[in-house]
Amino acid sequence: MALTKDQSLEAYRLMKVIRRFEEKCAELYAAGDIGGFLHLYIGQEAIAAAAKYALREDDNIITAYRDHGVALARELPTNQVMAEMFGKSTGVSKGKGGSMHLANKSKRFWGGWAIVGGHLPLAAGLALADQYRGDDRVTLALMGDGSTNIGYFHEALNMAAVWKLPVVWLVENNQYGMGTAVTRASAVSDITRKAEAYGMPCCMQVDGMDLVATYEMIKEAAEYARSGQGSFFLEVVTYRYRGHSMGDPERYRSAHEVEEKKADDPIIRWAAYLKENKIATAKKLAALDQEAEDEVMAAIEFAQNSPFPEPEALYENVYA
Amino acid sequence: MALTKDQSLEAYRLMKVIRRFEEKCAELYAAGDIGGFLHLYIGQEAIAAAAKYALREDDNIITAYRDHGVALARELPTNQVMAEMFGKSTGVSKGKGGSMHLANKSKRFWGGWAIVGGHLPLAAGLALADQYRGDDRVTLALMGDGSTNIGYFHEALNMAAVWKLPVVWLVENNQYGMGTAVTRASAVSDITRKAEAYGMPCCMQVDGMDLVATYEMIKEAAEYARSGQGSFFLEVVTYRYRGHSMGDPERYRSAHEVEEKKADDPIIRWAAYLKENKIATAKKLAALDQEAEDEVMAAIEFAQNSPFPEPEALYENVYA
Amino acid sequence: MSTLNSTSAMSGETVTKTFREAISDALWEEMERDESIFLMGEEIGVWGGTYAVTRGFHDHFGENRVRDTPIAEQAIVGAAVGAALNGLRPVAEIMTINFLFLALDALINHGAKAHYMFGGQFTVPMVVRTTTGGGRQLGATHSHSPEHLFAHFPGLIVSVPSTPADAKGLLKAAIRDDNPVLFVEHSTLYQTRGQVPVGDYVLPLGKADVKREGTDVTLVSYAKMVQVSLEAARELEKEGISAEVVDLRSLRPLDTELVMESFKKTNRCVVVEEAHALYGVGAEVAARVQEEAFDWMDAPVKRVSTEDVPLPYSRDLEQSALPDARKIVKAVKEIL
Amino acid sequence: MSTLNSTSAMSGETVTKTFREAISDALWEEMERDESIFLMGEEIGVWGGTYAVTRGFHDHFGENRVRDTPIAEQAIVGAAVGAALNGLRPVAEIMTINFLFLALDALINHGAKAHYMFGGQFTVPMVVRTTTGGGRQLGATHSHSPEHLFAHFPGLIVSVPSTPADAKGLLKAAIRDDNPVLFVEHSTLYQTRGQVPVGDYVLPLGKADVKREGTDVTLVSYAKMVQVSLEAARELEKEGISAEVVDLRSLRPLDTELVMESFKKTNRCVVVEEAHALYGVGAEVAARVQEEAFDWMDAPVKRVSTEDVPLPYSRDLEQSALPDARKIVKAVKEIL
Ligand SMILES: Cc1ncc(C[n+]2csc(CCOP(=O)(O)OP(=O)(O)O)c2C)c(N)n1
Ligand SMILES: Cc1ncc(C[n+]2csc(CCOP(=O)(O)OP(=O)(O)O)c2C)c(N)n1
Ligand SMILES: [Mg+2]
Ligand SMILES: [Mg+2]
Repeated sequence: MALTKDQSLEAYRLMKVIRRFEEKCAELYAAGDIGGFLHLYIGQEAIAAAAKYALREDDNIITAYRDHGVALARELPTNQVMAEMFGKSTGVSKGKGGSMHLANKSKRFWGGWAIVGGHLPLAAGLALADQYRGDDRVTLALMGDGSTNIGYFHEALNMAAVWKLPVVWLVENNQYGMGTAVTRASAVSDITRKAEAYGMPCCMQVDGMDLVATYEMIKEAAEYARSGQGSFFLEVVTYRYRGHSMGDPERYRSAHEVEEKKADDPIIRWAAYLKENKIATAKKLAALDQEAEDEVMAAIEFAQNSPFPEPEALYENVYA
Repeated sequence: MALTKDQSLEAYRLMKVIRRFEEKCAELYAAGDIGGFLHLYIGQEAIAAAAKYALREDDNIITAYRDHGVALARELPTNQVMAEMFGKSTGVSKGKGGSMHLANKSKRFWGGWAIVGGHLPLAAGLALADQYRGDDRVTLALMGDGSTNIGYFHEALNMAAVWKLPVVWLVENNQYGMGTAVTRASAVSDITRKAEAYGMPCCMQVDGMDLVATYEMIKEAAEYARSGQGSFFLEVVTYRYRGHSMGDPERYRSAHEVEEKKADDPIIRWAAYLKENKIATAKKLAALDQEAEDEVMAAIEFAQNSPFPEPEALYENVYA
Repeated sequence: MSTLNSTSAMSGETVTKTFREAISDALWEEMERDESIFLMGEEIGVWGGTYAVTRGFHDHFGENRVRDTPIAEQAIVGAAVGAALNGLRPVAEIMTINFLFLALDALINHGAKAHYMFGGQFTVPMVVRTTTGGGRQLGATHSHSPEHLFAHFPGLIVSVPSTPADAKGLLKAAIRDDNPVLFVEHSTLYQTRGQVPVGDYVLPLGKADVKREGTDVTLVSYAKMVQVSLEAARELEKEGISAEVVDLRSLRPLDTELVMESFKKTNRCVVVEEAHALYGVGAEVAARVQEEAFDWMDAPVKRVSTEDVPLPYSRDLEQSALPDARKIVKAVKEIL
Repeated sequence: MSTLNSTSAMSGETVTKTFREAISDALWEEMERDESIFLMGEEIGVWGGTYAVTRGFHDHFGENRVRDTPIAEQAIVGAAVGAALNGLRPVAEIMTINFLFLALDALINHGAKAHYMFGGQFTVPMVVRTTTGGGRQLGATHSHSPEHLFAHFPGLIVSVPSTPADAKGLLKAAIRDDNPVLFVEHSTLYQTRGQVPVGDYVLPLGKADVKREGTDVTLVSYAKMVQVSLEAARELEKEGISAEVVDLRSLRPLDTELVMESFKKTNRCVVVEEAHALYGVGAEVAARVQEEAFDWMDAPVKRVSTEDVPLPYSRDLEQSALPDARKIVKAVKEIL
């Protein structure tokens, strides 16, 4: 079940790309190059990275608006993802979707959806299509803790359970839905108790700052789902270091709390692990850091040099 | 906790009134005097009767479209309830609501609602108002098994749990939502498992054909809710002997199944109990039967002799 | 005239069918033709559909292709969107359009936006079938006719047939279309009969149709109100007034070409709709007429709509709120 | 002119406020006045409201009266209905009108029907506040302006203010009204400023208002589009064209009296709306004008609406889809 050496290094590089990508996005947002809502994944990178290695390439992934990390982990070209942030015609969604609506059909990354919980029935439907045809694919549905309080979540999970749909439901519990702490919004703070209502096997409180632990659980869950037994439910505990989106006054938590959590940074932890286990030297990591930096900077350049959509694009793709 | 002798006899009479009321309604529907959708409660009467005695008169009750039994148990005048069935201006809702929309504000019976699950957030709101003011009322929210699969149910229960709202959530599990057996629609057939997601105390599989058992559980639940500890969840197992509504082809169950269940008729059981425990003689019961019959026949006469709403009534009560 | 619009009325052979049978046939034939089509919805399987449209389907096509769902409208529509994204052609049934209020977000923000929002890479070849209409004493929450609400949104197609033949031809087209289609069946039309082309009969989506020719006034309507308009036209004929009846057949795209053609001939128009008037189809048609045929207007376009009140249970009260032939005749006379 | 419609602009004293402050003041003052008023919604408490309207409320009024909710739009609106039935006056906030798609059923089938359906015995004195509008690159699902959809239904009141003063006066009226009111705040108006009467300023719900007088053309609009129309009117003035601007202020009841009064003077009308055109406010106003002022029509009523496409993210593309002063000027010239 363990990650290979190559994967381990790749995972480091990937997390770094995601981190730098988003740090840059925050700057570009302030500069006015990126607009709309921008939700950063900073702190949660290990989950997207773990999913990458735990799933088959042809498995489905779908997530909410906090989607940059997942998109990059799914190998959507960094250039095109950045171009989408700029609203350029070279973006993954031709500039029509923006930060919240990244997707790539050929990579079976089904988006990037901005209505809380709305993508969960879609996940059930994606899995239904595979089950219907007899394809042994699994669908990974990522969601936030806050989304487990909305009707969509329950209707989707119940349907998936009744029909034994091959979905891995993964709650990225970053402990807040916007400014509302889990305990203030959800009757149960142990979110896996919600899976009980659907008789779903589950794993509670996976440490989402730990790449390997998360990887192993997703892998196990995916195997279960792939075996035809139905859905599996995972609660992965993580933390977002930045505000909910740009312009969050963050009145709901203390700077101290955030600082404390930063001690647990999944990328720092992974770097330490790689060094401890002699998988990488500090030099190697620095080289990967530089690669990540270069990739992101190149993506920004690509995005900047790309054209905005032509005015006629407004009327394209309304109907198929 | 037991019912007094008077209550026991009254409960018998009440159940008989409900039963005869609805048997008559079925005939009147066939004759064209009653229109729209008509959902009979036949088989489930013990639950409404139990609720009557388990609650205080000023507690709130709200239910779905299968509401005749609850209305009569709540002492809405039989005449006016029947008049509503006829769409007469003397009906509890002035003929505007019909069978599915019985209500009486002064008796704190808040309806009669026809969208599955839609009344459950209303129940939360009713309870919230009491809690807000410091009134020690409890709200009883009745619902069908099928409604526990819809988003409304989950959103309402979660909200109620987070805010410790004084609601008794009572699922009348009559084993089908229209033609779909619980096991085909719900991931868990033990519906109380759904309360687990809300950390709510619950009682599973109360025998809804047993008036006393049901009464005791509702009473206990109401006391819990009234004490300020929050909501309580009850699953009461029952059976509807008639189709879902008029014109149900009943392809989803066998006549044999229905016959078997009829052996468990809550009214017959209650009659036997009354006789066994020497609370009533056969003669007394026959007299109560006759009273029930008379009450229902008088109600039909009242309804028949009542006027339809004036044409102008169409435009009244659109706005307060 | 509707066969003129047909793209594939093969042999020209027709047979008498009810509206229900026509829809049922279209579903059945399409499912036989294409394995990627499946049905999902409440009570469509074992029960056979609450309006008996899918009776026999569960036995014939089996559990995988005819799926009884929990009562969960959001998940029904949302899962249909997901299945459509991933290559199937779901036909989801929402028992009545009243319950589709619960799935407005799933249908519009997920179904109708997916193609555009992701730059054209996704398609959502899904049909949501539902029933509409009042007049059955079902009360205020169960008697809406709000199809134009859904039709407000680009990305969706909204089909509102009035005859068995159109129902068959349009449903087949809806199923074959790569866009999400809301297909609305009026519950009091199911028993109506008409000649229906046999076999593979497909109509273009989004084309209006003249259901009756006339010279003095144009009645514009859709779904059941077409039948009521035809009834009014027969009444008017007795009084020597010749009414042309235009059936919109689709609320999105909204094809006003035939309306204008007719209007330029009759110079007078009454729109008949079962919805309330405010922000409805009558409003849109009136707006279009004065935009596109201003110089042909001999009188204002009139609207006959459901009264601006929730629908009551009591029979006569409810009936009095709905459009009927008498009201249409009266409206016509007011502008003649 | 709006103060003419005021029922209680006490002293006449006014002060400059932003639209946000005006709303915040109205809420605050009403809550101080009546203990049965409470707020509930996502992020209205600790966060202070995502648009900062309720900043400071949680501290001042406490947890019981300022309730942060789970993300559960159906329950928020439904619980507000229940609390209103049972004697409170809830003001529920739905973060944006896009999320109100999820609560269409709760709002209409429960909130707006309860009074009628039970024969008048219940009242639902509830306000649902929400924000609307596009133009902020939020993408197709987050940029709707669909307030007319809700306004289709009898039983509901839909208020759509365009200025700080109106926002204050109408919100107070909404809170005091015994009917459910959908109160729609345009998110790009929050920063705008205007003179607002001090203290207890209450406007009647459902009355339009002339925001600028003119003689050559009537611009009819609501919410933010009133400001855009005023901008267009200033442009037109430079070219010697005098535009009157009528602010509907309410989409239900829809008061067309002032529109007709104005139209009978100008004989020309352009409706400006941020929604798509199909089955929208422009359609309704155009229909009313030709119904009620046919003989005064010198030209067709024109509509300036958002293009018939989902709103894209890319800035210029999105902007090009929305109505602006230039488009209004162009439309006016087409009918002059
Ligand atoms: C139905 C709906 N309601 C409200 C919102 C506004 N909103 C966007 S993100 C968010 C919080 C979601 O929290 P969570 O699910 O925990 O995800 P996280 O942002 O923490 O990743 C809210 C309330 C929305 N997009 N959709
Ligand atoms: C949202 C919604 N979907 C569908 C329906 C149609 N419908 C009415 S009753 C019913 C079954 C409900 O079953 P259950 O909750 O078990 O209650 P029961 O009828 O058994 O009392 C359905 C599907 C509805 N009224 N509302
Ligand atoms: Mg979260
Ligand atoms: Mg049931």
